[in-house]
Amino acid sequence: MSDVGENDGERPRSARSALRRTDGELVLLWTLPASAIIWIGAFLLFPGFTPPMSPTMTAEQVAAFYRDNQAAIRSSMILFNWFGVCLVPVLILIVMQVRRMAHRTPIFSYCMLGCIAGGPTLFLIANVCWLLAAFRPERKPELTQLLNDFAWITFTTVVPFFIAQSVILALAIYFDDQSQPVFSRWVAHFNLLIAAALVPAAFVGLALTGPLAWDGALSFWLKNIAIAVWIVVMGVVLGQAVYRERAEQRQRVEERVAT
Amino acid sequence: MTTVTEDTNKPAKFVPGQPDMWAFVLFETLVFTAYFGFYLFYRSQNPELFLHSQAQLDLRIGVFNALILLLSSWSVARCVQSARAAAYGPALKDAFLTAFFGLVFLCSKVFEWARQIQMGNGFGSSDFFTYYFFLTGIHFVHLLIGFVVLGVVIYQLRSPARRNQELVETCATYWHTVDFLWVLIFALLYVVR
Amino acid sequence: MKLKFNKRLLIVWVILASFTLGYLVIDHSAEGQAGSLRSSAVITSSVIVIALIKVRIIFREFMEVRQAPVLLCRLTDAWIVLIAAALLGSYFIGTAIR
Amino acid sequence: MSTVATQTASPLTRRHNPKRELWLAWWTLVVFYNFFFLVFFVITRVQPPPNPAWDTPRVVQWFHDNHFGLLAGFAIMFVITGMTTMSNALIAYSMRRMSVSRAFAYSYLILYSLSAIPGMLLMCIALTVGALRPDRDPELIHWIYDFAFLSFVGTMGVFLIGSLVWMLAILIDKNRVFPKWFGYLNLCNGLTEIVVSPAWIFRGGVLAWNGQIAWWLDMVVFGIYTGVFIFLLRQMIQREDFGTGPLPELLNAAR
Repeated sequence: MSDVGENDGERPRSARSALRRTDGELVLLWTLPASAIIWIGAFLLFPGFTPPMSPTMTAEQVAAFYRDNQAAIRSSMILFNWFGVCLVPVLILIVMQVRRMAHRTPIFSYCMLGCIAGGPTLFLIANVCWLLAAFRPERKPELTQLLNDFAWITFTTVVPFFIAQSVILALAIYFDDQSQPVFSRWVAHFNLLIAAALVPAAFVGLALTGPLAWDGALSFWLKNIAIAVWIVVMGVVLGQAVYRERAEQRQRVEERVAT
Repeated sequence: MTTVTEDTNKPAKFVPGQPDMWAFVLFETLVFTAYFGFYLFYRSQNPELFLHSQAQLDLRIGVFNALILLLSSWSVARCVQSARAAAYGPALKDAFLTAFFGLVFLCSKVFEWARQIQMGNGFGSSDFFTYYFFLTGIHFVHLLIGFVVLGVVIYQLRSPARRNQELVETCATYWHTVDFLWVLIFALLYVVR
Repeated sequence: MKLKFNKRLLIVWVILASFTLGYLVIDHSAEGQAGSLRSSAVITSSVIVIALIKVRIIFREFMEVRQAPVLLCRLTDAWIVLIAAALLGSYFIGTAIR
Repeated sequence: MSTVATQTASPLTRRHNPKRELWLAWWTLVVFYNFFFLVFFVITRVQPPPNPAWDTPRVVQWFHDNHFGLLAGFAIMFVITGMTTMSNALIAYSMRRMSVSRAFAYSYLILYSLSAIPGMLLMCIALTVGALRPDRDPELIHWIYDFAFLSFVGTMGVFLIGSLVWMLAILIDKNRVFPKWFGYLNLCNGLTEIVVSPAWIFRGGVLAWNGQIAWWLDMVVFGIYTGVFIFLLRQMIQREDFGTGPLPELLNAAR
C-alpha cells in the first residue's frame, strides 16, 4: 500500500505522521461548544420537545398544535436545519483520530465515514417533515398528523447510525494496541454503554404510550440524553487527543531540528 | 506485444478474449432467456392481442436492423482477425465501420420507436408493446455499452504501445453478444406467430 | 491467408443474411395461408429454431468458438439447447395450460 | 532498521490475528444479510412484495395482518442498519487493495452509504408510520404503501453507479484482487437496476414492483451477485498477507 518512505534510509522515520496536516483542526473542534449552544437553544425553542408531543394526540390536536406554535416551530427547525449538521466536522475529527490508531486497514474509519453521512441525512428528513407540517397547518388535519408521525418516527429512529458509530468506535479503540493508545479504554466501554442506551429507541413503533412511545422515558429521554452525554464526553476526549497529537508533533519537529 | 501475431496460424486451441467475458455472455444470455420465456408464456396466454399489436410493427425495419447489426458483427470479426495479423490499419478501419453500423442501428431504432409512439403505441398501451419497448430498450442499453466497448477497441488499436489482442477479442465478444441477442429479440418480437 | 479468412467470414455473413431474409418469406407465406392473423405453433417453433441456428453460427464463426477449447464449444452448444428448451417450453406450456 | 521495528512491535501484536479487522467486517456482512433476510422475508413479509394493484381496503387489510411484524421487524432493522457500513467499508477496502486511485473506494463508500436511506430506511420508516395508526384515513395508508415500496424498489441510481464503480475498479486493477468475471457480474447487477425502472410505471404485470421480471428475476441476479461477492471477499481476506510484520503506525513510533 502507500507506505512511502519505509525503505528510504535518509528520510526521517516519522515522515508519514509528519505528512498528516493538522492545521485548522482546533478551529473545527471549538465549533462544537458554539454549535452545542445553538442546539440547546433550538431544542428548547421547539415547543414539541418541551415536553415531547404525545403520540396519542388526535389529528385535530396535532393540527392545532402546528397552528398555534407556527413561529416557534419554524424558527427552531430552521435553526436545526442550519446548524444540525455542525456535528459532521467534529465527527470527522474523530475519524482522523481513528486513522492514527494502530490498525492494519482503514476499515474502521471507512465505517465511521458511512455513519457520518447517514445520521444527519435522517435528521434532516425529520426536520423537513416538521417544517412541512408547519408550512400549511390549515391542511386536512390527517395530513398534518401524517407529516408529524413521519417527523417523529424518523427523529426517534435516527439511532441506527449512532449505534453503529459508537460500536465501531469502541471496537476501533479495543483494536488499538499501542502502549499509548489514542483514546483510553474507558472511552470504548462508554461508547458501548451509549450504544446500548440508544437501542430501545429503535422500537418506538411498538407503542403509542409508555416508555417506548416517542415521548417516553426510553425513546425520548434516554435516547436524547445519551446523545447529549456522548457529544459532551466525546468532545472533551477528542479535544484531549487533538491537543496531545499536536504536542507530540511539535516535540518531534524540535527533535528533528536538534539532531 | 507484436510477437503475439506470430502464432496466428497455429492450430492451438484458444479462448477468444478473456474467459471472464464468456462468463458474462453466458450469464447475460440466461437472463435474456428468462425475459424471452416470460414473453412467450404470456404471449401464449393471449395470442390474439399479441398478434394484433405485432401486426403494427414493420417487419422490413426489423430485417433492416438485423442485417445492419450482422454487418457490424462481421466488421468486428474482421477487425479481430486483422489485429491478430498485426494489420492494425485495416483493423482500426473495421472498428470504425462497426461503430458506424452500430450508429445506423441506433438511429433506425430511435426512428422506429418514434413512429410507434406516433401511432399511439406507448410503453403501457398493450402487453405486447410493453414487451416490445422493454426488450428493445434493454437491448438498446447493451448497445450503448457496446459503444464504450468499441471505444476501448479503438483506444487499444490506435497506439503501438497498447494493442492488447486479448482485450480486443474480449470487446469483440461483447459486441457479438449484442448482435446475437438482437437475432433472438428480432425473431421473437417480429416473426413469431 | 488473410484473404481466405475474410472469404469465410463473407460466406458466413451471406448465410446469416439469407436466414434473416428467409423470415420475410415465412412471414409472407403465413399471411398467404391464413389470410388473417392467426397464431401458429409451427411458425413459432421454426422461427425459434432458425434464430438459434443463427446464434450458433455467430458463436462458431464470428465469436471464434470453432477454434476454442472443447469445453467452450460444449458450453455454448449446451446453452443453445437450454435456450431452445426454455423458449419452446414456455411457449408450449403456456399454450397447454391456457 | 526494519528488524528493530519488528522487535519493538511484536510484543503488542503477537496475540492477535492480524486480519481480525477484515474478519470482523466480513462476519458483520454475513450476519447483516441473514438478519435482512429474516426481517424482510419472514418477520415483516414485505418481500416478496405485496401487489401494487390492490385497492385501498386490501392494502389496509395487509397493514392489519402484518401490524406487529412490521413494527417489530423494522425495529430490528433500525438497530442493525449501521452494519451495512461495515460491508461497504470492506468492499471499499477491497478497492484500496487494487492498483486504482482511491477515488474508486471513496466513491463506492459514499454511494452505498447514501443508498441505505432512500433504498431501505425510508421504507422502514414509512411502513412503521403506516402500521402505527391502523385507524388512519385509508387513503393515506394507501399513499404510505406506495411511498414505501416505490422508494425501496425504485431507488436505482446509487446501486447502479456503485456497481459500475466497483466494476471499473476490478477491470482496471492489475493486482488481481478480484477475478475479471466478477467485474462483468457487477455489470449484470447494475443492469437489473435499469430493468426495475418500469416499476415506477406499471401497477401490474411482469414489470410491476412485484413482477416476475422486475422483482423475481432481479432478485435471483442480486442473490447470485451477493453470494458471489461474499465468497470472493472471504477469499480476498484469506489471501491477504500482512505477515507478522509491525503495524504501519508502530513502524513510525519505533524511532
